[in-house]
Amino acid sequence: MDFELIAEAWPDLLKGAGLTLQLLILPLAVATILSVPLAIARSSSRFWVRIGPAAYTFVFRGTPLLVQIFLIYYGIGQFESLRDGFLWHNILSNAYWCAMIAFTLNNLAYITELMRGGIQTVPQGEVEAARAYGMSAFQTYRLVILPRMWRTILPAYSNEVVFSLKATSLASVVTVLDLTGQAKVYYSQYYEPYDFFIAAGFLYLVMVFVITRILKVIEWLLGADRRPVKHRGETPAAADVADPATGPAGPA
Amino acid sequence: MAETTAAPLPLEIAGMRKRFGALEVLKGIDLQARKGDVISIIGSSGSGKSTFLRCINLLETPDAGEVRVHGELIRMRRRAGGQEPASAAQLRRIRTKLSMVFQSFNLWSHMTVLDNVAVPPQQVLGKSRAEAVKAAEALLQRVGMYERRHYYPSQISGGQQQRAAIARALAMAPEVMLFDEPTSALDPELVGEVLKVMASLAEEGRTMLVVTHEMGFAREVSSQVMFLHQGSVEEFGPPASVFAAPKSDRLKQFISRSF
Amino acid sequence: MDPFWSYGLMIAGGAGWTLALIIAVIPVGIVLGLLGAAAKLSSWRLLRFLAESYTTFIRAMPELLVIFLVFFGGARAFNWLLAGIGFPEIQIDFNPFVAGVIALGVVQGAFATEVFRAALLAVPVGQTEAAQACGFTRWQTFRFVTLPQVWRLALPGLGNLLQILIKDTALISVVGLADIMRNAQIAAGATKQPFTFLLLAAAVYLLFTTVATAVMMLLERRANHAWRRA
Amino acid sequence: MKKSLFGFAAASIIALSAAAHAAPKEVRIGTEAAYAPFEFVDPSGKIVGFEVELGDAICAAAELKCVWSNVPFDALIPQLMEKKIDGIMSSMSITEKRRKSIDFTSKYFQVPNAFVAKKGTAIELTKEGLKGKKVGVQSGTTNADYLKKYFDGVVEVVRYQTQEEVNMDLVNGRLDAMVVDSVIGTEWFKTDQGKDYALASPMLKDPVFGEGVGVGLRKGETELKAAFEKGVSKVLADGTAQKLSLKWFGVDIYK
Repeated sequence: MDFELIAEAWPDLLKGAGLTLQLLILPLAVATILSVPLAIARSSSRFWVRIGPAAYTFVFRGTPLLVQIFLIYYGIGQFESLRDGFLWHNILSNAYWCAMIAFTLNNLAYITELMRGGIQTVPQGEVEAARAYGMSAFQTYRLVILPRMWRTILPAYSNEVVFSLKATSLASVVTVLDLTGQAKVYYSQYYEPYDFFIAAGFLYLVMVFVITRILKVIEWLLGADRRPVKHRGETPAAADVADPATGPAGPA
Repeated sequence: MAETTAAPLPLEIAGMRKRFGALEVLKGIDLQARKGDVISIIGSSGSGKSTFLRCINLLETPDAGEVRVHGELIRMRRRAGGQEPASAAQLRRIRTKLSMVFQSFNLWSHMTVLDNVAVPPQQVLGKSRAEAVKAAEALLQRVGMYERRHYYPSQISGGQQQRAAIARALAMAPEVMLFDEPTSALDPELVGEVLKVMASLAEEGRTMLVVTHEMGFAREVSSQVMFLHQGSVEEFGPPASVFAAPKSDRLKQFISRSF
Repeated sequence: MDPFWSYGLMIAGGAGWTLALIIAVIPVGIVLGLLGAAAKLSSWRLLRFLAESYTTFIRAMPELLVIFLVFFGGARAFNWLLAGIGFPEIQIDFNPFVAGVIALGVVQGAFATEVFRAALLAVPVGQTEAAQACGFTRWQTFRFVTLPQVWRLALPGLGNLLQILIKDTALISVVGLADIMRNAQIAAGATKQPFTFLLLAAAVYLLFTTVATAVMMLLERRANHAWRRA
Repeated sequence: MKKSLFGFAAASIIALSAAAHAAPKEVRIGTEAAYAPFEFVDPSGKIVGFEVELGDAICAAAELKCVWSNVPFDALIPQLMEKKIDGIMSSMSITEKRRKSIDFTSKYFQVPNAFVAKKGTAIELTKEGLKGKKVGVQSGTTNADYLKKYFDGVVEVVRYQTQEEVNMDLVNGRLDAMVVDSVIGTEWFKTDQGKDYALASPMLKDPVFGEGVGVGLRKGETELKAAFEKGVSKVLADGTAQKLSLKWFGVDIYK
């Protein structure tokens, strides 16, 4: 490995890594938000409600992301009417935004299925309790189903984030100079395969490490309900220490 | 029993029917609960007693029948193959007056005991957080769960969970409390603590409907006992008469097996 | 011939390469996965460390980067390695296909390691103890008791990996394999109808993944035979 | 047991790939066949084009059996160095930079490069004239080197895997211009896709573009180089090259 070459490329690689993070975070955030209604529709008992999201996830999970990016970047150019429009001039003419759109649509399909699985594992009894206490459907989702779902899917969601990070490298194929794109540019100047690709790989490794750590912390914070009790460091007031068995004294 | 009072009854049920496929589970049941009544619903498994209870607050939709809570009829409308609640808003409002305690507790496992009790009044009845928490703490004290209020359901015993669930039901200040076999999922040594709480509620004059296998509770605490058999009311009356002088053979048989 | 049909045929021809790639990668991934799982569960610390590093690095690297490394740098590394162990005359031709098999095989192997490891751990200890009590040797225990159960437990995970593999093959087009994707790009460039031909490519991939799902379901049903009630 | 399994796996990989090395007389020529009309893939999947026919003629004259394989442009030199291919004929210009890694025969054609843009656009070859323009090039070409050398930080250089992708994006309106082989340009103007485009600058003259296109070879392979030199001079001398130029371009690029 030639460290002088790597040093030369390093600032550009870091710039690429910054772009990679943008390509990860924005699509992930948008897809996660949109996944909630889609997953709820996907788990509906009504055929006509669930068929749309089901078809969507089937197609987007069943085809390579590369095809999706190409369809959005080059494919849409086939429609000349579109090429004169507002959308084209402001968004679609830009490779960066095309990649963003492709990643969002792709993430949306995977996260929707993930959430559907999470929604299905929420115990029926807890949902029933929410209904029995007069909660509306919206309240039931907001207070019971979605928080439960999040706790269930977080480990799988972390995996999805890592997959998504790796998938951002495909942006390089449509001229975006993300981390992989920068490594490729330097490679085609110097024809040194190891230096740039391994340096880029190292940066990906660091990003994966940091992201999984952050998600682990979130998982831990949300997992309080499944951990055995530790002493909570509060001394109950004397009045509270009524013996739980005889506390609410009543005739038996 | 059919005594007329000026004030509307907390709960009135007339002609409730329910079938699952070919099986007719409820064959037209009537029930009137006066204020302070503690009605135990007993019967062998499959007699329809749990279904009856779940039909009252429409967790199951009955095929026919009327439910009135404090005189207000839950409006239903016809739909293909049965009926459905006509107004979701009305149903939600009435459900707040019929708090249910479940066999498997159904505490929300991602909330602390305190939140389980405080969140429904806050969200459904629109109370302020401070008010809801204060009320919840008092109720938890009442059921002996105050010092466990920051625990999560998975961290406490079944008996404690059920007592917390009862506090949750009380927090809605309900007109009638529905208990669906509240002790059946508990280890025998934990049954007592829950029954004790329920007995104290009865003492306070709460109106309660209790589906139960605990014959001791039915005999000593309840004011009325309803014996269901294959979806029909076989006998109804004060425990003294039902248990001491059962009229039907089936009830005699049931009692002999239960004690 | 109408260009739509001739280029359509070309994409269908590319499907042959895609299929060949899938079929060639599967055994590489499974063998690497079994070796990796064995290493992770071995009592030898060095082996555990190596397997751990392998899965950590590869699972964090974008597939595209692995493909670039193998395609652009694999031959040099391999030839150096072979010369080092005394076979300077062997030359490995890293054409896009071979590079694809190695790159995707290494990626699949890393994920398969986790699948097999979890499956091996999920076989109840009582089962092997029972086999040993019957006088089975360790190999017999592995062959007749552990392996059939690992297979059943690993199948759903392997099914997921197959889906990933099918979609990852499209990446090999970037280094020039004339697969579905590459031919679709050629057709797109030559005809001014990129949308049409890329959509066609998407449809072929969807067919592949759907058939793979069906096959895995069939295999799972067969593997679960003994666990179903008659 | 583990050892033998690994041995088996390693052996099968080698068997899978080492086979092609037996016959030495066969010469594997790498080309990037997305560069019509020099080299491209026809619908039947065959690699065809001016340079392919010329290359076949060169090989015939050199008494070599040439086999064409389609390799991404920026992978050609590494593949040659790693012996995956034995020669490059892919409109690759002879430049000082490339000479550091590989060897070349003398040139068998030379085509000047130029900017291409929508008809009626004139590109001023100054920093002011090009400021902020998006210019597409194929990755790893001398066109990319040219832009980097003179207009780094002035134009936005967008690098593509293939020339076809550059063409597509110019039509799609994502680019203001591209820098390309003038013949590629003029041939493309004849197609339906490129009919609204024209050369937008004078022919670019600069050392970065090199000394014309030659056969790229590994350093030190003197025998093979001599054979190719013979082939190149023969097709240039006997008029084959000019004939092919007329056939493919309608003009004689050797004039």
